[in-house]
Amino acid sequence: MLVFDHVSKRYPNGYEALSDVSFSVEAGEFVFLTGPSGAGKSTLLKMINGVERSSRGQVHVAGQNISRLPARKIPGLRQGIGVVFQNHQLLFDRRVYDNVALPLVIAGMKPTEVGRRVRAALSKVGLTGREGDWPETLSGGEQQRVGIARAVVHRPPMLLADEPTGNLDPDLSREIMSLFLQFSQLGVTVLIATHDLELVESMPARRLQLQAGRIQSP
Amino acid sequence: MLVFDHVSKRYPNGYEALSDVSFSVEAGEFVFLTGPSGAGKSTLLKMINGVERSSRGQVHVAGQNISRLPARKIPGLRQGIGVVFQNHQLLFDRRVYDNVALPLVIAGMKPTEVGRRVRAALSKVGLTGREGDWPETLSGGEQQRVGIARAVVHRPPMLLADEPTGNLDPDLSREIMSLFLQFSQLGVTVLIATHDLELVESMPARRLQLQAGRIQSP
Amino acid sequence: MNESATGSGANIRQINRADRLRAWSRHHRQLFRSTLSTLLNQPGALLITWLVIGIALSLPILLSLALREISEADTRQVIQPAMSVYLSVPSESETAQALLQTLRASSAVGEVRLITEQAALMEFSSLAGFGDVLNAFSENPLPGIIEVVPRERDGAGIKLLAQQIAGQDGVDQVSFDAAWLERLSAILGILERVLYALGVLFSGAVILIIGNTLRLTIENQRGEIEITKLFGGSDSFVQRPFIYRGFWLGFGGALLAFLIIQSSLLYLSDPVERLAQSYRSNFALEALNFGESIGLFALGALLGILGSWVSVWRYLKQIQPK
Amino acid sequence: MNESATGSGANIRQINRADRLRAWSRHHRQLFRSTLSTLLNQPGALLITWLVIGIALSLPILLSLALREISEADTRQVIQPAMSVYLSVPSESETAQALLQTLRASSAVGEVRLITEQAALMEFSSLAGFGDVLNAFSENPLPGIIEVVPRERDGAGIKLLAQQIAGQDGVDQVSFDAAWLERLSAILGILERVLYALGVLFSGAVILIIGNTLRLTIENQRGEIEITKLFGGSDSFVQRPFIYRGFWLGFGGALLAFLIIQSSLLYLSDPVERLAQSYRSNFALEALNFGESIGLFALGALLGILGSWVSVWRYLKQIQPK
Ligand SMILES: Nc1ncnc2c1ncn2[C@@H]1O[C@H](COP(=O)(O)OP(=O)(O)OP(=O)(O)O)[C@@H](O)[C@H]1O
Ligand SMILES: Nc1ncnc2c1ncn2[C@@H]1O[C@H](COP(=O)(O)OP(=O)(O)OP(=O)(O)O)[C@@H](O)[C@H]1O
Ligand SMILES: [Mg+2]
Ligand SMILES: [Mg+2]
Repeated sequence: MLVFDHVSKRYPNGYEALSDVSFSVEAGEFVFLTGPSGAGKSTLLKMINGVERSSRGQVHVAGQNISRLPARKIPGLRQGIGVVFQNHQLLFDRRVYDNVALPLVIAGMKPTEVGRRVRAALSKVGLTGREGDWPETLSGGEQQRVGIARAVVHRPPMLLADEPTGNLDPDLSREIMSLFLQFSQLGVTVLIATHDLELVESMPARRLQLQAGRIQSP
Repeated sequence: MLVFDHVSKRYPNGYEALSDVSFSVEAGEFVFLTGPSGAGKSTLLKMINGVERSSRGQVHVAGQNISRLPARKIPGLRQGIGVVFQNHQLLFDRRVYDNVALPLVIAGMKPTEVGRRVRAALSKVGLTGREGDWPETLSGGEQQRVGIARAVVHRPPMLLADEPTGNLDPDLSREIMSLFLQFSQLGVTVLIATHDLELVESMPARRLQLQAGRIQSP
Repeated sequence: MNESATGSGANIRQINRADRLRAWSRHHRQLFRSTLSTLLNQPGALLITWLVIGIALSLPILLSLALREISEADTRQVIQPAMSVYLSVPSESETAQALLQTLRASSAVGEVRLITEQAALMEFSSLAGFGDVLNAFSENPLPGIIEVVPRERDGAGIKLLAQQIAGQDGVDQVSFDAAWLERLSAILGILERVLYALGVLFSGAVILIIGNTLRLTIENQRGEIEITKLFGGSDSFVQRPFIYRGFWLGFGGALLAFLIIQSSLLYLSDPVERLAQSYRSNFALEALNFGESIGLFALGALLGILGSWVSVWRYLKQIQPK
Repeated sequence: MNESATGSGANIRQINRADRLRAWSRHHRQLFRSTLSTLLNQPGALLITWLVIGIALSLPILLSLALREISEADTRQVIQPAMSVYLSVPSESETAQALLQTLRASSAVGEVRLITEQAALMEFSSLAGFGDVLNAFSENPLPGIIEVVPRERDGAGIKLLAQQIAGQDGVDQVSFDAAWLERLSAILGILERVLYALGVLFSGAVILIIGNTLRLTIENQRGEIEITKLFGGSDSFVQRPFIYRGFWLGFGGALLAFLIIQSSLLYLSDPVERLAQSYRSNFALEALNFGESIGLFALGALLGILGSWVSVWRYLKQIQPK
């Protein structure tokens, strides 16, 4: 499902954020990505959905070579990937409903179907009945959960999450993680970058550890 | 230094985020604010620097009644409070240096003095030599540390931090927390909202626990 | 995942072409309304933008309306001078009558009016200070005159016509105010140049204003664009709302231009009527007719779409999720 | 903390008034340069804004220049008609000479020219078709004429003057083209109205455009404003960079207006010269002089500051940190 083949990433300013990274992930696998601040976790995730391109090496997603994908095929790739990104908050000029509905609107889904799905996704993250609220009126943790609902609402075959529980208390974090685990049991490939080592250790999942842009021996 | 006197906060949509909260903090004290997502931690912090106003009850900061402070005195109040806010990131169209220098520029400090202070603050959060970078080129944790440097650069008598280590790994989190602790030993009043219970328990500090807008018995 | 990665745009679950088309047209219908209501959320800002576009659109149109009136009404009725053809033969003679026929039949000639010797005498005596002079004559010393209004408005063309007429039998002399004609065509030339320059300036201004407004709007929506792209919105999907926004800005601007034009005409109608009265003409500034109004709205909408298209295309490419 | 909470603005460490003033003026000096360089970071966008403001500023100025030329050159030299004062006494008589003196001394009269009986005869004979008529007289039947150019330009004032002159000794009759005068004042009235309306529209447009651009800029800078306020920036501190931005936008717009005006004058000079030749006048469109150019720049800068002040004041209050 996902293959990194000797991938390096050098940013325009010359900094090498990833050096010779190789690994592969099967469909339906659940993988944690850990490492200290600045290790390259976010960079690695961004290379999977084409936000960043590799400087050397190849990234394959579902058999496609992302490193060579023409720009017009990027939208199609991204429609199959749900993302929770570290810096990517909600649209503050749209209600919670419209924020969560975005991937479905992009997919051109019928309005009635959209409503059903949005409500289902919100209830999964414990925000039933909040679809009419403005994001501004939500607490930090609630906003983060809306972001998670948006990432899973269109049931993508792959899910990337960057620090999805940074603003959540331990109990909620565990709930959200087990939600992700359920997804992977339904066949969704899940990759999660996190600092919460306690949580990582308590989950039955594979762990990729990054250190200064390199995969540590497992 | 800080007194909450039967404070309640009802948001315009009718939701009561804080109910009858009373406590006081001495100058130089170090206090953790904990509680589940949506408990009202951020709301409480926002009432200290006048971002939100109480619906009932009084908030006193350094002898001033914030709940009655006229709008033109708010800037003066805020200049004495360093903040790390949950949603408040950096200015992405300014370099790290200018981001950190902001409180000093507002205070009208001389450029030479500004440079010295900014570099000192950045070195304290482990980002020596990064002042010329654009925030975009920093990792999530690095950005968060720039925010922390900005909050302490003008050595305010009070420091409010909302989830300051949500994007940091455990080691870095501990370092930052001990930095805050040093500040309080120098007489700075420090209030930190966090979910990291493990860290809270490992620190010699008072703990205020919120639950659905009420202070729990200690 | 394989099948969803093949197309581009809104195709995650649609394998069916009809479904995709339905989703596409649903998006368009929905945007048509939602972009307007988004704009209306900031009524003050919207009104200002509309006003600016309206002013820019209305001015060249007002000027061209004025020019149309001038060239239709004034030059025909007042400014365009008649030639005076002095006859060498009595106006009742056959030669004079034949000349009259020829002139009436000529395509270069608009109106023809005969002033007989008697009529000329009466006109002349009524001129101040010459009444006594003519009383001294026992016989009428004045010749008959044919007044000819040429169709041609160009100075050179009229001169040519005058020469042709002067060559005819029974014509003594042809006189007309050549200097006035030259002046008129010079004035019209300036007006035309000014109008042309204004048209270029203002069309440019409208496109610039709309483009600029949309560029700033796009920068404001940077977050929205980034997130939409992050979830697989294609360039055209992201661009669509801005095109509709441009449409509404241009269309509303045209509406305000319409109001500005009609009220300006009202405001000017008073002095223009006074002017018309002094010419003993009853022309008045005419408001935009139905077809012209439709044209104005279409122009506004078109410029809006164009402006947004240009600026969006430039900026959308630059905005990529980070 | 007590001392820092007393003042408002940039006062955390300054207890000293002189220090505070120094910091204030440092901020101003620094903003003067930094706002321009920020604007120059987006040269395309800046140029477009400048162009739009430049166009809006240049048009009323061009129109008023045109009107100035018209009222100075044309009406004086060409359009303004002379009155013809027909004498009842010989032009050599003492009465006539006394009349001439009176008219020359009158403040209501501009130029005075005597046409003797002989000169009148020669002029009259040169009129087409009347040469033969006068040969029939043994004696000159024409009276002497004094041509009087009134200082007054208003139709009613000229009528009054005519009546006064008609009452003098030795005057038979006074004639002048009243209809033409009425027309002229009607046309000038329309031009004045148009100019007035355009002036209002365009000054409004400049303020609107600058205000609108700045409003969108402010919305773009919402994050910056929120964070600055969060760290204790006072309203005036936050507003300052926008005022400077407005200044630069208006000033640059005036610069472009200057270029547009000078090149338009060049573009129009050709047909205007042709027109002037037809009037046998040597007037030409005059470029802006030094003082006027300075005035234009000042106007642009002022409008820019005004526009930013208005829009910033409205929006800054709304933006509060959340
Ligand atoms: N666009 C960029 N240009 C230059 N350098 C960059 C850019 N983005 C990231 N970097 C650098 O690459 C390194 C890795 O960044 P990355 O965001 O992948 O770290 P991370 O593992 O996600 O860290 P964190 O846990 O703090 O989010 C960092 O040192 C960062 O400064
Ligand atoms: N502006 C607002 N209008 C209405 N309700 C609000 C507003 N801000 C916050 N709330 C509500 O008040 C409650 C408390 O919010 P607050 O941000 O204080 O929580 P928190 O303890 O900081 O949570 P977290 O740990 O998730 O950040 C939440 O349920 C939130 O939905
Ligand atoms: Mg990261
Ligand atoms: Mg919070």
